[in-house]
Amino acid sequence: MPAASKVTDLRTAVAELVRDGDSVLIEGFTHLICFAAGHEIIRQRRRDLTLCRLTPDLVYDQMLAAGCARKLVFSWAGNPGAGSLHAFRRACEAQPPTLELEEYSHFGMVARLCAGAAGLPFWPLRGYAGTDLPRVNPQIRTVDCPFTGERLAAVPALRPDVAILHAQRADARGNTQIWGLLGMQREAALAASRVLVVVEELVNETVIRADPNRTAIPDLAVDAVVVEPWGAHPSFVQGYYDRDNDFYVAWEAISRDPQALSRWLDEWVYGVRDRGEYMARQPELKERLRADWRPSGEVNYGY
Amino acid sequence: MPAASKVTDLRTAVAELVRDGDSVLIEGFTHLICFAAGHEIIRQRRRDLTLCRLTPDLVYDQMLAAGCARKLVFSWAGNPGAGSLHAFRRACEAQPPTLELEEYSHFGMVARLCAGAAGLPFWPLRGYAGTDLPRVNPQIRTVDCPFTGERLAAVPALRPDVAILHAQRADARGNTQIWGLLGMQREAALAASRVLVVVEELVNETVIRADPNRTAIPDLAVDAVVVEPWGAHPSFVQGYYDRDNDFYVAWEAISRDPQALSRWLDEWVYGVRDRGEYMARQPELKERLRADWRPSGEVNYGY
Amino acid sequence: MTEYTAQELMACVAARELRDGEVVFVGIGLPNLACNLARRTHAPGLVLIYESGAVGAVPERLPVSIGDPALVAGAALVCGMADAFQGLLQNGRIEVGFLGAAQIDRWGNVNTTVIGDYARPRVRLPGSGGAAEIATHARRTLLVATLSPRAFPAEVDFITSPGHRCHGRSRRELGLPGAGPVKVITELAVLAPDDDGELVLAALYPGRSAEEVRARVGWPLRALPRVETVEPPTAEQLRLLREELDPDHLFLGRGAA
Amino acid sequence: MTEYTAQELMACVAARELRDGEVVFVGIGLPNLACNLARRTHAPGLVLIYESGAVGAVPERLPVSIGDPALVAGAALVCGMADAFQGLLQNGRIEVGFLGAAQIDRWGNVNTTVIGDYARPRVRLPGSGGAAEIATHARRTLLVATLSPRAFPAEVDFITSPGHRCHGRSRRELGLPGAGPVKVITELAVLAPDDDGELVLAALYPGRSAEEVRARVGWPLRALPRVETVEPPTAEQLRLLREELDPDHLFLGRGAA
Repeated sequence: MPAASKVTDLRTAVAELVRDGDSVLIEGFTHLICFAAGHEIIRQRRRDLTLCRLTPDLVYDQMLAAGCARKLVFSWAGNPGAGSLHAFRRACEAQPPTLELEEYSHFGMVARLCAGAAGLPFWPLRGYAGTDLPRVNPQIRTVDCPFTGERLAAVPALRPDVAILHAQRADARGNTQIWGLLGMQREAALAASRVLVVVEELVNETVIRADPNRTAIPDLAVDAVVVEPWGAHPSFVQGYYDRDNDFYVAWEAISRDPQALSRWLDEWVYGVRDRGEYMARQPELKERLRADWRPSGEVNYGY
Repeated sequence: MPAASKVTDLRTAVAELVRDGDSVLIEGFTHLICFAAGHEIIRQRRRDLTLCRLTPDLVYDQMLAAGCARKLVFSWAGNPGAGSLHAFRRACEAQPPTLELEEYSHFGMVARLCAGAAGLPFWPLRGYAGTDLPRVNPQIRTVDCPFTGERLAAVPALRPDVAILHAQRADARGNTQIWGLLGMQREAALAASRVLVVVEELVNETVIRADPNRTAIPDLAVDAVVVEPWGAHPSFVQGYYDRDNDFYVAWEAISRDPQALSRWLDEWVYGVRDRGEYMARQPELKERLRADWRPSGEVNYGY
Repeated sequence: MTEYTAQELMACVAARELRDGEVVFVGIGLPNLACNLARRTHAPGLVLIYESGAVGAVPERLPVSIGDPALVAGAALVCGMADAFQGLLQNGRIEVGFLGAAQIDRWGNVNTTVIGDYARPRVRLPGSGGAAEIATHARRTLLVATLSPRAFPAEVDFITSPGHRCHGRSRRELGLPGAGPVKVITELAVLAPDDDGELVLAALYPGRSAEEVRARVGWPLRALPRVETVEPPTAEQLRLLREELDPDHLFLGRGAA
Repeated sequence: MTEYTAQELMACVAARELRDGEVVFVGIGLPNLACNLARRTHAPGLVLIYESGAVGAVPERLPVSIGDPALVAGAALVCGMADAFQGLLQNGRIEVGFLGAAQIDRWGNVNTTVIGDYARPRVRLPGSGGAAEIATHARRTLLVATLSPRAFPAEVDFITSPGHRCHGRSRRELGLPGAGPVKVITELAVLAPDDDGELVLAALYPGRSAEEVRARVGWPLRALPRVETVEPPTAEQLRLLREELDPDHLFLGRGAA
C-alpha cells in the first residue's frame, strides 16, 4: 500500500475544510470532544456556521460567544454536572433571540446521524408522541409502517458539510481507532461531506491492522488527520487523560459573566497560537489528569 | 454482583429453548456457525421449524435433510466456495417443492434483523428496485420518505423465537465477546425472544470487563450459556480454529447423494452423543485447524 | 436519632424503588446516587445503563456526568449511542427509567426545555437529552424533583417528556409503550399517579404534613386514601452515602433535614 | 509465446478494469483473484471490501469464501454487516462492484436465483446474497461469466440483480444510484452496454472471432464500431497468478487456452 498520508496540522486542516456558512459537527458524547478544533475555528474567525451536536457542551458555548454561529442543531444544551451554558442561554433568552434553534431529543439526533451514515433520507423511531417537540420543529414528522400500519416518528438525515472527530489514534491514511464511549463518532464520519480526524497519537498501520475490530472510521471516509495531544481537554480521552471537572465547574462563573467569558477567550483562544501553547501555559494539567493504566488484555486474530 | 450463572449443557439448553414449530435463527456469517447446536436439534428430532439465516450453509442443509424444517427464510443458499446445498436443492426442485421459501437479499435480511434488534416493525433500505424478488415475496414492500417523497424498499422486522449464537467467549451471566467477522450476531441476540450463546471459552467476568467495547451481546439478552469447544466446526472461530475447507468441499459429494447424506447423519450426528464425541472421533482436526497466534495488542481503559 | 438531609432521604427512598436484577437507565446526580446505593444494599444485581452506551457499569467513583470515564472502565459492555437507544431502550429492554425534572405537572409530564414561550423563553433549559424517549419506553419511570409551585404547575410550559396524559390524550391513545412515571420523589413527599394518571400524595417523609406539600404544588393535590410515612434512612445507608458514594457531598447537600 | 488458460486471461482483463485507489466490493472466486492481481501490479492502493465486513483486507492466502479468516487478520477495519451494507454500500462509498453470474441477459440483468419458474424451478440457484444491492449501489459493476446460449439468454428467467433495463424500465426510471454493469468479462470476449444499455461486443480475446461469441449468446449480438483486441497476460501477471495468488489452481483452471 502506498503512503497516501493525510497528516497535516490543525491550522491548515481547519483553513481547508471549514468554510463560512458551513454546517459543522464536532461530535463526541462527553468523551473525545475536540476543543482544539473549536478554538482553531474561533481563531480563524469563521462565521455563520450551523453548529450541530447532541450536547453543545462548553465548546459550542465558546464558539457561540465568539460569534461563529447563526444556528444550533442539538438535543441537550447544559454544562454536564455543573450548570448552564450561559452564552447559549443569553442568545436564547435575548428579545428577540439571536440564535436560530433546531431541537431534537438525543434519540432524534442519533437517528438523524444513522440516516446520514446509511445514505438514507430519513430514519424511523418510536418517539415524540405526546411531546411538544414536533410542534416547534417541523422536521420531526411521522411515517406509517407498511406492515403494521403503526404511526412512527421520522427525522431527516443529518449530513453536515464537515465533521470533526477526536479519537485515540489513527494511521496516516486515516484508519481511526476509538475505545471507551463511542458516541456517534463513526456515524458522524460516514454522514459528513468532509471529515477531519484529530488524534492523540499517530500509529503505524500495523498497530491498527493488528486489531481491525477496534477501527471505528475507515480511511476512505477521512480527508485529513491531525495529531493534537490533549486536543480534547477539558473533555477526556479514555486511556490518555481524565475529564477536567474543575474546568467544567469553573465555566459556570466564566460563562455567566460576558466580560469574564470575553477575557477567557482572549487569554485561552485568541491569546495562544495553538494547542501546544495552550497546554504549555498550564503544565499542571498533565500531572493532574493523566490516565492510570487499566489494560484491556489482548485477543488472538490467528487462524 | 451475584453469580446468576446461566451456564448449562447443550442438550439441556436445546431441550428447554427450542420447541417444535419455532422460528430458529442460528446466525454467523461463515464465521461462528454453531453446528453443534444444529446437530443437537437434529438429535432431539425437532420438527416444523422455520429456519432463518442469511446463508443456510451446510448446517441448514443437514437440518433440512434430517426433516427438522418446514420453511426457510434466507438470502443465499450455496456451499460457499464449494458448490451447492443439495438437500436444499432437492427440496426446492421437487415437484411440488417440499420446502416453503421466504427469500430476500443479504441486505434485506440484515435490515430485517436491524428492525428486530431496534424494536421497530420495519426497516427502510434502498434496494430491490428492478429485481423480481418483490414479485415472489410479498413481505418486500415500499415506504415513502416523509421528507423527500422518495420511494424506498421496506422489510418487516425479523423476531425469531430462538437465536443460537456462537462466540469466542462469555462470562457465566452471558456477557459475550466476539472478534473477527461480527456478522449479525448482536442484532440476532437483540431480536430474538430466547437466546442461547455457545462459546469456545467461559471466562471470568473480569476478562470481559477489562475490554467492554469487545462485548457484542449483553447478559440481559441471554437465556443460556453453553461452553462447547470446537462447536462451530467445520466453520471457524477467529483465534481458535480455521475453517475446515476440506469438509466444505467434501459436502458437495455427500449432499448430492441422499443415501450418503443419510449415512453421514447416522455417523456424525445420530451416532455421537455430543460434540465431545464428534471431536474425539477425528483427533486430527485439532492438529490441522488450530489457530496460529496473531495478537491484537492491548489498549488502556485508564482515566 | 440520626440526622440526615432531605437529599439523603430522597436517595434512600429512590433506592428502595429499585428491585434486584432490574435494568435501569440512569440519569446523573441523585438518580445515579440512588442506583449505586441500591446496588450496594438490597439490589446487588441491578444493571446500570447510561445513555452514553455504558452497560453494567460499576463506577469506582461518583460519576459527575453520564459520560464519565469511570462508567466505562469495568463495564460489562460499552456500545455506541445508536445501540443504546435502539437496541436497549426502544427494544423494550429497560425496566426503570430514572429522570430528574425542572417542571412536573399534574399528569406527570416533564418540562426540561423552556420556562415561558418556546420562541421567546424566559428561561432556556437544556432540553430533552435522552429524557423524552426514556419516558416513552422504560417500563416504568421514576422522577426526582424539588417541590415548589413553579416546579409543580398544573400544566407545564412545554412537554419535553410525556407523563400520563398529554394535551388530553392518554399514554394508551398515544401508543406509548411504558407505564410512565410511577413515583415522583421530592424532598418532602412521594407522589404517585391515581387510576386516571393524575399525581396524588402517596407518602410523606417523617414529620412532614400534607399541607406543606400542597402549598408547594400548583394544583389541588389530592391524596391516596391511606398516605404512607416513609422510613428514614438506616445508619448503613447514610454511611454508604456519606463515606463511599458521595464523600464530597456533590449531590447530597450539607444541612440536616 | 506464453500459453495461458481462459480463466487466467479473464483474471487479467478484470484486473485491468480496476484503478489504483478505488474501493471495490469483492465477490469470491475470479473477482477476488483479479482484485488481488491488480493490487500486486498497477493498483497497490486498491481497497478491498467484502460483504462480510472486512475493509482494506490484505489476505495472505487466497480466500475460499467471502468470510475467510485471512480477510480479517491484517484488515484495516472489520465491522458488522449492517455497517457494511448501510454505511459503505448504500451510503455510496463503493466505486466498483465485482460479481459473478449464472445468467446474464441482453440488458445486463443478472439471474442467480432460479432456472425455470420461481415456484417450480428446474434448477434452484443460491439466490441474491449481496448481489442485488451491489448491482444497485456500486458506482459501476463488473460481471464475470462463462458464455453459452443458456447463460446469455435474451431475457433472464428471474432478475436477481438489476442491469440497465428491467422489464422495460431504465435504471434512471427505477432510481438506481449506480451506473450498472459497465463490462461483462467472459472467456472469449468482453461485452459492454451501448447507449441504450444493451450489451454489445466490445473486445475479443486474441484469436477469437465475433462469430464464436455470437454462437454462445441468445440474442442478435451487435458489436461496437471498433472491436478491440484484448492484450494477452504478461509473464509477470501469469507468474503472480500461478505462483502466488492461486498456486493450487482453485479458480484458474489447468488447461492452456
